[in-house]
Amino acid sequence: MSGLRVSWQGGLAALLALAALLMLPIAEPSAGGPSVTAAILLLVALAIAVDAAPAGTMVRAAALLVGAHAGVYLLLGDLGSVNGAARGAFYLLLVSCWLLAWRLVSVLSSIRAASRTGEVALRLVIPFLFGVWILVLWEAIVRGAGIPFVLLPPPSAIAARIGNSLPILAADVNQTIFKAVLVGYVMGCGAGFLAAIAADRFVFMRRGLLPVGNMVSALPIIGVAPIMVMWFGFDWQSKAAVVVIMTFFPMLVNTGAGLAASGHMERDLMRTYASGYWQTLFKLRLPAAMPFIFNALKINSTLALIGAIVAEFFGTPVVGMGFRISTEVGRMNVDMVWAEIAVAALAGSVFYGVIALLERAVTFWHPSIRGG
Amino acid sequence: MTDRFRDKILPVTAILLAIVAAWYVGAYMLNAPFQRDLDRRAGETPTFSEFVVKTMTQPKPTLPAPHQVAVNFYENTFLRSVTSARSLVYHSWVTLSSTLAGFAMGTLLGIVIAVGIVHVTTLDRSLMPWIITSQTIPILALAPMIIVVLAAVGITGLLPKALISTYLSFFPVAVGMVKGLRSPDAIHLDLMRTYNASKAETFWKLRLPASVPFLFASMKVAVAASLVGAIVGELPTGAVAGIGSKLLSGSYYSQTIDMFAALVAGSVVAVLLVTAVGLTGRIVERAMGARPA
Amino acid sequence: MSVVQAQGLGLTFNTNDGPVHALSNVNLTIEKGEFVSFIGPSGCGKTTFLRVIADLEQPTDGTITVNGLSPREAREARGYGYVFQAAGLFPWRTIERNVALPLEIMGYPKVEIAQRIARTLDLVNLKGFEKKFPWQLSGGMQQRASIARALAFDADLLLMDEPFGALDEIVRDHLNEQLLQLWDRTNKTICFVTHSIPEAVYLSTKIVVMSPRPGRVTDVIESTLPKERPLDIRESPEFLAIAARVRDGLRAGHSYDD
Amino acid sequence: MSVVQAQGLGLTFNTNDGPVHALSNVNLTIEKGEFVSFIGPSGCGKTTFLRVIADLEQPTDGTITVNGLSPREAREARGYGYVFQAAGLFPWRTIERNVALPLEIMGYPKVEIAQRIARTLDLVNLKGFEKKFPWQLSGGMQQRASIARALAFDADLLLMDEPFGALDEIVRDHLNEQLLQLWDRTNKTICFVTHSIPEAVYLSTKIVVMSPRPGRVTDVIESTLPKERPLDIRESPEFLAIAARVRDGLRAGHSYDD
Amino acid sequence: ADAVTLQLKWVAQSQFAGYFVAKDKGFYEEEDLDVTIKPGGPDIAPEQVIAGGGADVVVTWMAAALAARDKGVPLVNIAQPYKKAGMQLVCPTDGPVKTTDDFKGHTLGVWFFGNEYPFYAWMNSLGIPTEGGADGVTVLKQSFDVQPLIQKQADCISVMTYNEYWQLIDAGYKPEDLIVFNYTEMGVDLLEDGLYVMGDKLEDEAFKDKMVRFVRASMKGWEYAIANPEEAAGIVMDNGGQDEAHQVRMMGEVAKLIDQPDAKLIPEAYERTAKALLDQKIIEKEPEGAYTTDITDAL
Ligand SMILES: Nc1ncnc2c1ncn2[C@@H]1O[C@H](COP(=O)(O)OP(=O)(O)OP(=O)(O)O)[C@@H](O)[C@H]1O
Ligand SMILES: Nc1ncnc2c1ncn2[C@@H]1O[C@H](COP(=O)(O)OP(=O)(O)OP(=O)(O)O)[C@@H](O)[C@H]1O
Ligand SMILES: Cc1ncc(C[n+]2csc(CCO)c2C)c(N)n1
Ligand SMILES: [Mg+2]
Ligand SMILES: [Mg+2]
Repeated sequence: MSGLRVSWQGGLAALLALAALLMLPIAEPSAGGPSVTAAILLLVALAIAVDAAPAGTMVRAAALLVGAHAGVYLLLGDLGSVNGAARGAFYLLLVSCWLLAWRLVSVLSSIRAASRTGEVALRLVIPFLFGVWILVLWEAIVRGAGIPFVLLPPPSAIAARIGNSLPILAADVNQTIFKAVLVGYVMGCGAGFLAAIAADRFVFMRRGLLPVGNMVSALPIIGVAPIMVMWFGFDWQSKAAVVVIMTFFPMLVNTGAGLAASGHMERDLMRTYASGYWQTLFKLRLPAAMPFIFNALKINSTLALIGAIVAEFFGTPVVGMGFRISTEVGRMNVDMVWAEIAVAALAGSVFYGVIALLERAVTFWHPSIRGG
Repeated sequence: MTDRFRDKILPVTAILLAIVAAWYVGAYMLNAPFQRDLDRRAGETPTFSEFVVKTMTQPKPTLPAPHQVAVNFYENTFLRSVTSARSLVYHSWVTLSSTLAGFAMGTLLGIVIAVGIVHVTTLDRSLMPWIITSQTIPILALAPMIIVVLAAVGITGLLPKALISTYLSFFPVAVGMVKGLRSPDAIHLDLMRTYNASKAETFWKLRLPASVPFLFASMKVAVAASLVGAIVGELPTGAVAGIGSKLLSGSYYSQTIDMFAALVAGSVVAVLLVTAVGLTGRIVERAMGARPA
Repeated sequence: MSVVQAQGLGLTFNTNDGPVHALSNVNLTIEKGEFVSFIGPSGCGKTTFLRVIADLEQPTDGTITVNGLSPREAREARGYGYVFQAAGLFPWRTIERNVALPLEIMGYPKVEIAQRIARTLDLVNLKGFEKKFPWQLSGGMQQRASIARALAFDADLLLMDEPFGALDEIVRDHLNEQLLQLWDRTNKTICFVTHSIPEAVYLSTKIVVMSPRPGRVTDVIESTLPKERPLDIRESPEFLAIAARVRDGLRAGHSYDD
Repeated sequence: MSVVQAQGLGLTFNTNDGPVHALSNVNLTIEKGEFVSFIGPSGCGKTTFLRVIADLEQPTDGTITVNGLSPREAREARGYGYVFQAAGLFPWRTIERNVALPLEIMGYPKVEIAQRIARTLDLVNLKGFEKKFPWQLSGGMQQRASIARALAFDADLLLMDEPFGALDEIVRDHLNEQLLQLWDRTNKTICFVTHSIPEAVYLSTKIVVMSPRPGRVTDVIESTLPKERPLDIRESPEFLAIAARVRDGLRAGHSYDD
Repeated sequence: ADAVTLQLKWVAQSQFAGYFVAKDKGFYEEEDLDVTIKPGGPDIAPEQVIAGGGADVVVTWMAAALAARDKGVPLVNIAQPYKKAGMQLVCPTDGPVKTTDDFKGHTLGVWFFGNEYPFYAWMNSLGIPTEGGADGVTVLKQSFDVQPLIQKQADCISVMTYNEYWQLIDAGYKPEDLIVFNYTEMGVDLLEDGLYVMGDKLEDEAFKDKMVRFVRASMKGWEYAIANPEEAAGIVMDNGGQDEAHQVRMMGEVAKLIDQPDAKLIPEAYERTAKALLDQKIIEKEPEGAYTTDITDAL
């Protein structure tokens, strides 16, 4: 099975690179000149060639990695500092590099890792590459097309802003995440959970509490946040209260569905033991409800963050991620806004990841974890 | 009839009464300090009962008393023509329509994403982390920018608001459905394998039915999120129509009674929506031969 | 006082396409210390009858008492152990923790729980599988784990619904013997559903033959075999005579006899 | 060409507390049209072996071919029908729709689906229960529904894992006969797991005796019985001789022989 | 008719009465203009809207406009209807703050979103740190209502002469119950509502002409509104305003800030605004060409 095997990504990338060759230069004016252009084309061609050659997976992956990323690096450099200077050839080469990266991800996805560490590394590298390319495309389009800074800054500017605003970001994260989000999350999930149990245990509560719980579900933060500021003051306590309200309902609903999910035979079994309500709850129904409960915990992990940030749009001390976002929008420091958003996204992903790991450990027995 | 009274009406009324009672106490406690300031500046010394009445009749109370809200709600719901900009029915309808549009799109998107993630390994590995990240972006913070950008390209009216609802509602559905679509028992999956069923057949005949409990739990959360999204989406449109605009204009002028009436309207809409989803869920489960508990 | 006393017992399920008469006019008395086997065609109501005794199903006709109490009171007094037709193990518990489940609920002390787990898992020959999860066991092993779970605590009345259905002859013989010994030693009352005629005859003091649609008792055979029963009693003429009578009863209840 | 050909087949499960050797060095050839029974103590790897044939489990050692193809290719050619040890009916489908499932997937026309449902439900004696949901059926009825599901379509190879475990003797005899007729008429190849020695001997052209830990084949007995087998062949000395040999093999594989 | 889109900085209220009146009374039509007025809100930055092409001209405050200019949005002031600033800080007489000397150790409510610059400029000139503690003031990001004062969460809060101040009066405060620090009177004000367009568009004579007509009609609207406050308030109500009596009162106060409806920018006020922003490092480079008198000169 030797000979050339050209993937569709590789083929298309080659075509686009050829088309770009006819439409040079890349930018007007070009910062690097023809030598840089030549280097880019060479890199792309080389990567396509190696990928098509009967080389080992690792060699092909390495060639694609270098070709796509070095290529796009030079390409962006060639734009120079002039915004909106890109010409057709620029976009053709950009897409060409992107296709190579896509091909790289396909090659990586097909690898069956031999070791556990290899497997973990792959699981991390693939989404990472995906993310890198979102950023690369963002950067290239914003700078290439000259989109106004106050509408959407390029990732490089955001990264620079993160770099020199670390103390401010740290203070904001501390205020918003470590105080408002965590406290509100724990209390809101706890309250939703307990309400679901109460509704399950007492028919009276089920009939009375559930409609009220549904009402709470729609209280929009915009309406609630000012009221919470009235009640709990303008510091983080009122933001935590908003988070409590936001996270309450998903937990209530999911715990309710989860408690209904245990099997009939299992419940009959507990009846034969004359097991009390609480024993059945703890030994059968809660474990069976765990997949649903973790559903709510995951959804809430992102909701809590949104809630705390938006709640800070109302009255707050002059620190916090939401405060910073709304203030800096007004100051046209859009890079700072996106820096906060990036930090929020990072924190949220970590938060979610921790819960997902916990889920794997607790519901190891569920078909969705055992492999479905 | 009496059963219905005992099973449904009594508990709901009891809980509502308890809430109303607590609310009155809260209204008194929160409005009292300001009333005291007022009286002191005016040099009045009312008796306790006079004082209590005063705390319940402030025009712009910190926490309006239930009857104030009820009166306002009643007037703005039943006494206004439903097309009037002062009618809560009108505003609720505006909000409801973008909620429903957003909910429909969000549910669909959520299911499509879940299907992709469950069936395509590359998507599972590369997309899921970024979907999670997308939700940690405080969309509500960006809502104004989004509305502005969409308006700049000529998209106005219902769609931008519905898009915010979509953004908020697709995630619960996606997370729930990924779980649900992966929840069939191993033996059932094995069975489909023995038939060499295609992915599509396994999806329609096994994964989808098995995911129904997860789907409806998620849809309840999603419909509530859609409503919140629709309300928030109404804020940056210059407060023209919708429950969100009522809340906003109320807040500029500290018209707390108006705000609470709008909140009540929002909650009523929420209860209706969540109940509708719940009922649909029950009907579907019954049609699927679910065993009564 | 009889352990189970059913009079004119009937149970009708209402289903989407009309009522199903699972039991009708069942009269039966079971005395303390009896070993009663239920045998009958598939779908004749054996499981349903056991479930009525266990208060898992409410009869629609007639009366039944368990230990002189209503089934519900008897259940609340933890009067019986039940082995279901399917294993019904909790997937999040290892085998030993599954066996521990009823013991935990009934509040046995820790040390005793450990002892009982060891003893009963040994009895059903599952030593070495304590730490496995249910899905890591074969079908027969799961069934044995569920038997162990029901034997782990001391119930005076054992309700067993085809407990040995998924076991090979050798294990089955072994467990039959063990069960007889246990019964002999502890003077339990046992209600035992089986499809194996030799098993029913070998184990029982009384054999109840049922027939379907509607489920009713067609024959009650009191065994004349001695209490002491070596395995080779199964070749004795007395044994074979009883077996033949059971087989006839069974065949009579069947709708097809081709 | 042989239907199944296993050479040095081994399968080891990795579990939380160490590896479990479910199969080890299994060599077996099954020719077209054979009726092969697998018998062996609980947990000896019968189910695992069937699952390997069906490409539901990947062997860790050795090779296996099905119809000359890899198990995977054979599965993709829809080469077999499988009856699982547990019924595994879809709870949201009625009985008839459960039986229709494989037919829908394999694209049978509507009219034929209806015919086949009627025919196979009749075969397993479940007429009148078409519209019921699985939980409204007794254990044995569920098992019969799952048999009907596997028989509804025409597979050349049938893998049946204790299909008659929850059935009484009469129904069992009936279904045994039906199965033999079907096999005779259609020249299918059948792999059949059972715990009943008489059943194995009555049905099979070849009996595979297995023993556990690690699961291996200890004896392969070619039946000398004629293809035409009335039910009373079970009293013939030839039959009893084979049964004795199977029983010995089974006993030898057991860890306890008390 | 030529289409013009105007983005306001806030929701429909008498603060923008002139534009609503001009549209309603047909003044724009007379100038052959078809004007769309987009209300704003708490999170709408008009600078972003115009940078994204969502408007031709915006009403915003100069501090925000210069900050945007510093970030590369070439905003240019073409007219300045508001001569004076309406922002002030108020403290209740029975509270701890009586004079500027009492600020230390207390909590002050401030509007952010680009409205905080005058406050910080003022604190800067008073030499009071804003990081809290006994020697500084604690800054609270204030919501757009007067609750923080009523709730006693802040010792002083920001108000506009034409809006929140009257909400306090409505809430039962009498003028003598309030101590007022007015930025204009203290000479630390920054210019408020002005009209801004993208500088590159001004190179186009046709656009310039359009703007001349727009400003002319707008100022005619303001004149009419100042002369007929009740009717103006009614028009604002028709365009989504709330609370008619309040709008009438607001119209009266706004008239005081507009002073002369000639739309001319006072260069000294501009210099002061730019310097304050530079001093606080809110903008980095000295702004150039941030305003033009071409339009108002052509009126
Ligand atoms: N998924 C699994 N993970 C770990 N071990 C397993 C798994 N499946 C089966 N085993 C083990 O493999 C061995 C063989 O199991 P198998 O199900 O093939 O037995 P069997 O012969 O079918 O028994 P039975 O007659 O009881 O059904 C058993 O010891 C079992 O514990
Ligand atoms: N929950 C139910 N709803 C409706 N019908 C039911 C229900 N449970 C059982 N039945 C019906 O009642 C009859 C008796 O069922 P049962 O389970 O008692 O049979 P069984 O004697 O245990 O049979 P098997 O030997 O097959 O387990 C059957 O016809 C069955 O269809
Ligand atoms: C976006 C934005 N937020 C706040 C203000 C300050 N402000 C000026 S007028 C007004 C409304 C009440 O009069 C407020 C709050 C502003 N100008 N723009
Ligand atoms: Mg049964
Ligand atoms: Mg098995």
